[in-house]
Amino acid sequence: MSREARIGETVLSVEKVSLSFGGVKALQDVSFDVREHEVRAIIGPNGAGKSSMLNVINGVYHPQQGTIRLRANGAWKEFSDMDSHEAAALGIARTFQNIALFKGMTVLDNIMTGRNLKMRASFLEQAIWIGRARREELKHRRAVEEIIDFMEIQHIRKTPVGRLPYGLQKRVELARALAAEPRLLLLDEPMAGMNMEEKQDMCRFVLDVNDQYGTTIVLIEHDMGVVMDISDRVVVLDYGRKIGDGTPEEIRGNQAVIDAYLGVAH
Amino acid sequence: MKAGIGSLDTFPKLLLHHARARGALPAIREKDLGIWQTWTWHEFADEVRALACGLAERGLKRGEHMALVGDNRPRIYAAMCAAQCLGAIPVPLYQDAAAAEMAFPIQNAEIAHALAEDQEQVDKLLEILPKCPTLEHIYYDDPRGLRYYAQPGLEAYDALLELGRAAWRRDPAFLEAEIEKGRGEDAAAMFFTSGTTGTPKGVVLTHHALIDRARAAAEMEGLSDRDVVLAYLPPAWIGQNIFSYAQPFVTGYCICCPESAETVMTDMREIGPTYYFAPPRVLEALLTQVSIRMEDAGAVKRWLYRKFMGVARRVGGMLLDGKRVSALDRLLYWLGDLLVYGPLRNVLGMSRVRVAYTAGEAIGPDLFKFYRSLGINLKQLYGSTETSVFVCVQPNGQVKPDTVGPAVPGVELKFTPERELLIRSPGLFKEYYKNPQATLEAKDQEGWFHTGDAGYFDPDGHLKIIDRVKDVGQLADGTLFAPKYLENKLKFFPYIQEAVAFGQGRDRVCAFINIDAEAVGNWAEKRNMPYSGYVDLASRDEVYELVRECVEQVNADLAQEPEIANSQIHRFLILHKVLDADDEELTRTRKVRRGFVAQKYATLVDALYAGKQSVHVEAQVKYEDGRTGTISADLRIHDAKTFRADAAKRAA
Amino acid sequence: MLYREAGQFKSTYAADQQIFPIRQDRIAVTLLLLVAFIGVPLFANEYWLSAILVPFLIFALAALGLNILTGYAGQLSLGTAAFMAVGAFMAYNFVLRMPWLGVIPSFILAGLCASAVGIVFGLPSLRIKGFYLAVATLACQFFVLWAIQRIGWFTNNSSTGVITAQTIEILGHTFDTPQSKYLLTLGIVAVLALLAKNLMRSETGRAFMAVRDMDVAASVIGIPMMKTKLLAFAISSFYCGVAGAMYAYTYLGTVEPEAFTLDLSFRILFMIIIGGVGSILGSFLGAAFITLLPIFLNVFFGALSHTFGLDISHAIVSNIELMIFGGLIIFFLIVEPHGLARLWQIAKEKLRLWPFPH
Amino acid sequence: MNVSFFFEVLIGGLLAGVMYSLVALGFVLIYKASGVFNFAQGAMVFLAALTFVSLLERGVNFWLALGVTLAVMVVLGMAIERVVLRPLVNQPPITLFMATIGLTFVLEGLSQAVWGSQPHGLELGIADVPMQWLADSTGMFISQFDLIASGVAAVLVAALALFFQYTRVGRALRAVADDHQAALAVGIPLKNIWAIVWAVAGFVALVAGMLWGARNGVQYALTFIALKALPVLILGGFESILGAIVGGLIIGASEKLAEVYLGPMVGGGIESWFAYVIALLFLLVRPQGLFGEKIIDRV
Repeated sequence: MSREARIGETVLSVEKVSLSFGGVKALQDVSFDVREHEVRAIIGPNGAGKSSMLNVINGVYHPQQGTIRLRANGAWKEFSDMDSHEAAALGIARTFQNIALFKGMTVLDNIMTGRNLKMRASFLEQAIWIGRARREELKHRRAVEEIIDFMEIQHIRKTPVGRLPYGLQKRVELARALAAEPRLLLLDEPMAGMNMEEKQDMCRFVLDVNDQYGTTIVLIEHDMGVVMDISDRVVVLDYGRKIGDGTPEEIRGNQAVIDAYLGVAH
Repeated sequence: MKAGIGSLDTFPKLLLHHARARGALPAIREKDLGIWQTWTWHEFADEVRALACGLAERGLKRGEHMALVGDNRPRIYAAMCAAQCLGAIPVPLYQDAAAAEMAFPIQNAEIAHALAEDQEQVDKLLEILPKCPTLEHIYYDDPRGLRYYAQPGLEAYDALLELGRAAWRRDPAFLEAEIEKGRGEDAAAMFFTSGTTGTPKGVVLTHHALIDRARAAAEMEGLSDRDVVLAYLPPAWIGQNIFSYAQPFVTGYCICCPESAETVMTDMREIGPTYYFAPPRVLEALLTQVSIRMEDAGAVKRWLYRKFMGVARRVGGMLLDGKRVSALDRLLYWLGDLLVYGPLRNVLGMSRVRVAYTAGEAIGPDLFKFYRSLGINLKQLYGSTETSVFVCVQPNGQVKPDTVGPAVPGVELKFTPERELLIRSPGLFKEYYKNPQATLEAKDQEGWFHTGDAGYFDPDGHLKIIDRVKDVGQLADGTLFAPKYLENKLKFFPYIQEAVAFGQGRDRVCAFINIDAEAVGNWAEKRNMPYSGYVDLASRDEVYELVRECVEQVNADLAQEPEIANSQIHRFLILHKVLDADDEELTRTRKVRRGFVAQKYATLVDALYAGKQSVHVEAQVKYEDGRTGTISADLRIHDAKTFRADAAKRAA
Repeated sequence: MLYREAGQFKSTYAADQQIFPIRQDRIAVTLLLLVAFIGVPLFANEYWLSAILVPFLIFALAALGLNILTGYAGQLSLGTAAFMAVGAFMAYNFVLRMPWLGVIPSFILAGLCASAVGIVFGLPSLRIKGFYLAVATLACQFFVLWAIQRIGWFTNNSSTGVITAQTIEILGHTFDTPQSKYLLTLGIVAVLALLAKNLMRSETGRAFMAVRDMDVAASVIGIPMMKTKLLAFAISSFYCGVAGAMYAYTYLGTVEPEAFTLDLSFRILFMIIIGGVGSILGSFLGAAFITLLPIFLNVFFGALSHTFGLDISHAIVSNIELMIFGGLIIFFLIVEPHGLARLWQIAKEKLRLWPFPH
Repeated sequence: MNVSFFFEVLIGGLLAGVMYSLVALGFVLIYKASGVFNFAQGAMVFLAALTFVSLLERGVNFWLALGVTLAVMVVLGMAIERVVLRPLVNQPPITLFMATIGLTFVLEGLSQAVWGSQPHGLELGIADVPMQWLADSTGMFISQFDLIASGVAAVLVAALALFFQYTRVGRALRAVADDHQAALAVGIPLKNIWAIVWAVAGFVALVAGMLWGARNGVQYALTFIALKALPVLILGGFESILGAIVGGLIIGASEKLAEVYLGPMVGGGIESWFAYVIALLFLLVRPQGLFGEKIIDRV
């Protein structure tokens, strides 16, 4: 079965979302949808509201208007105001533009935190370290090791993340998000600040995640080459408004998008 | 001598024997998913059975060949045995070989079944598929990235295993019978020798040959099922295969596969093998690393290291050989063991090593002594693919740096008048596959194998190898010229990674040098010398000066040896690129292909002898990703001081 | 150098995740425990047991409690002494009013009371961070002490506010000698330290550290902020509460509310800064350091005044002690913010790689 | 309820509040300029008062003693900047906070090691007696000392406000408070600024120490007035001078009222914590304080 054939129904739909901070309008009336198993890119000039959009989807920001609908376990859930850890419980995971790893912990522990929602043992059981707590810890360690293997970071599993170079930290952060086995993965500039080789590696990882786990991916990226290569459909934002939506080919030919990019001096 | 190997005369029979006799002991471990995943002999046998049945279902038949392409993985070894169960002959291929290099063995052996480790290897096999019409089945271990491959005949190892399990449940007797049909005289495996010239040859080894030699050596060293070996060299090389397949199957010891090439050091430390094998280049790289890391240490540690390594050099080897040493020296060595040698063995992962071998090429005496002085029982070994490795081994207590020891029981040795070594042994190969001409040239009517190595016995009956017979030559004045001998002497300096000496039929000796980028880089940093890379480093005056000192030291040594005192190196240059197997300048086992290099860099050789001060070069290089590029540079040529060979003159 | 790890490999996750994965560490810890449980009671004199080792263990437990909250969960608290006070006075009341309960259950209940207080005063942590929170915990310090002083019930209406701890009796055995009190303290501290270690290496501990290191990211991967922070306050206060109970029962015998002033809170904060923030070992190292330093200074100045005939008053010594404490805090924060525990860790790393430098 | 008694308590509270504000001001100054929550402010007050009173007792002239003490505080401020703050630059605020706790101990130990730990009385020539004319006319007993002290505090606050508004150093200070990086970029010498701020804070500490010392005696307990100022800061926000003043007034007034009207019901002595509880309750409603700005976590 080819990759395209796996793309399914809509799983996330953003409807007329507006968000502002004390008068500054970050998003205005933005709507788009994401289909199962697809790689959906959000692009736009700096300050276009891309990160805000991700923050709205996973509950870090609460939009003043509009709703987000997410299909989870066959049923639609509609929400406009929820906490980020509720979003996590619904199967949304993400990475951050500025790496948000837990600096004082090892790679292994960082990724293990990604599985916190799957742990059931109470803290008392954990303190005594018997029965369920111990079993869970070992079981999830194995699951995490699979991800470590997948992301090819075996050699650093016990290194504190603070000591790692930037490119590896990005990888660890993706691994942590994957550990939650999300159905929807939000990536905020996963390739920012990387050299060519690291970018290629990261592209491969993103596509592999999409292939192997069937994860639906929404990503923000500046590198147009990367966006055109790996995304199925692209949303273009400018000044908080949606100015384009379609396949990479369609976006390439979209006059509004071309103007937006030529209009700013980046 | 035709020593019987008993009723357990094939590897599959040995496997079943271990599964019965020591089923619960570990057979093979692999660092995977963060821990050492362990297969007991029982589990390993189960895996092999299922896999064999699966292969049979897919049509692998007695006498056919099966290719194995991958790093040291339990499943590669399981497949090796599974093929043998069916009477098929496994052909391990070098996992780092380019796709084109894999075509020949597959065509040559008309291979229909291949097991590839991962996507990388599958891609290579698919690339040569048009040239290899016989290849019908490609099995892969790691499914990553292969999801959308639509190639017919491509199948996951796990699927094959499932198929096999079902077949085994249906008819367990089939496999029993197949295994019983196996005979010691059957071919057990075929190893393609890289060959310094010409096309590779498939060396066919029988179960009998491999088992007999593996057992002879194991008995000599007292190996048991408690021993542990780290399998970190290519499994396609007999030097690895004998230690990670033949010997564990004979003795029942456990082999361990590292997580990846980058983690070998750490994995070795974790496992702490008791039985260790390393070619000199690995030992050399380790020593270079030790030296570099020690240079970064604080003054106290450096002083301790210098002091106690001095003690070790003086008495360490003697203590290991059980010779008499003064009480004071014993005390000093004990202190050194506490402070330096013990910790050093520990960080190198060699704390538990009982027996360590080195072979494959000559080892620098200082390098050899370094490990022995640390208390590691490093010994030399002589053998080749054609001899199932074990020809000569140094017995404990009779270890010398410049010989390879007496013959292992069962082996007969003699020399031709041209000093070529001939071998007769139960471990000799059956034939070169589909190459009766070559077989006949190598193995004569009386069963003597012509090694092509030149050497002699020393007074104690230990074999000493100088060089290849065809490489041992003469200078214009008729004195002996043994290039490899010179090169090895040069390569012992940490700053010199590779050297190529010329002099055949010439009036004097000149050499190419490859500096060791890491060691020299470190040296440069210590002197606050900024540099941009190998090429820059290789052209620095300071570096030339450094290398000149090394060369002159070698010359001083050579002046002491009457026979080759005339081989002192008069001129040298530092090559602008690192000699590389990908450019065919080295063999896959990293031996210099001298003829090829001489031809490729003929202008440089001419410049050396023409007395020029510099020469311009432009060279094609192949990068790792397959692209090619050009380097151009002006190479300078320097003269080195030579020494009067008083002894030589007197002898003459 | 002394670590010879070659050949110590793990073939199961259980082995890989044990508390002391290195064999040499396991041996050392076993020896240490043997000495602590058998050697020390046999050979140490009364002064060492009652005046040094018992308070050291109790402070270590309190420091451990604070470390869970501050070092692991990243919530700075200046109210440690208040939680100890709750533990001490509630243990007294449980033993007094429900004598059938037994001492150990009383200690546990006292610890739970401290937890409850901790949760109440931890509530602000949901809205505020950093030193705003630190100041908020001062409210706990003042309020709790005030309540214990003013509400007669806590002190059984003792006119001076002083309570005298009852004799400890467990399963018919009376703990009234220095040795037995030491062993009881050691036993409780050892068990609680083990539980804390387990907790910190499992999901709860990781959640704490995640909240400490980057709370937004923690929330995004599904860690509930409220539960995690309040749990940290509860567990931390429990430890401090039990430490407080032992402070009254196995160390002082008679206590008054004034024993639990802000000064004590600071003292325990200093232990974790010097010992090592976010380290269980650090809690012990810090407690040992802060307990031993005054003793060392007294001996030192005693010797000084003796040799030079100087008259160094006690007031001067105690002021110098203050300055040294303060100075050390600044020194550690500047030079080694992770304290003695990190120094030990670095030393251990060196020993493991010896003779290589890195 | 007696209305005039109520006002008497309220005004007394407000005047006490001004004194709190004075201490809180020291915190705000330093926080604004260097982002450090200086827990040692109380110890500085103690040190200043103790130095001043000890000099007086040794017969030094009032103004000379004042001058010497001020000089000591300035030198101390610069030393702290050099020895404690500079090495900790770029560390998380909580680390700096803990460092100032350490500093508290050093200063307390230092002052007592030098001057001894016995309490001193300080006589500024203002009697702490009710103002008779006010008592006669309104029936309220308001302390003359409190009123004068408040007046001094008010003058000080006004002077500082002018200093910030109209001097070059003052403007530089505000720039630093707004954005360290930007201030550095336009060439404001950050380190000098910090030293000045610490010196000014030392001066404020001296005034507070004199007033509080005159009222309660110069003794170790003086260090605790810092603890009084903390709820004021929570209420008013760490960054706002206005907040420190308003917060001080609110805390002072409500504390006194509670002590008088609520205290008897729960057994008295609630002064020690009541201010904190008010501050905490307030925080639950407005985590950023009275005049603080809402902080949005950028992710």
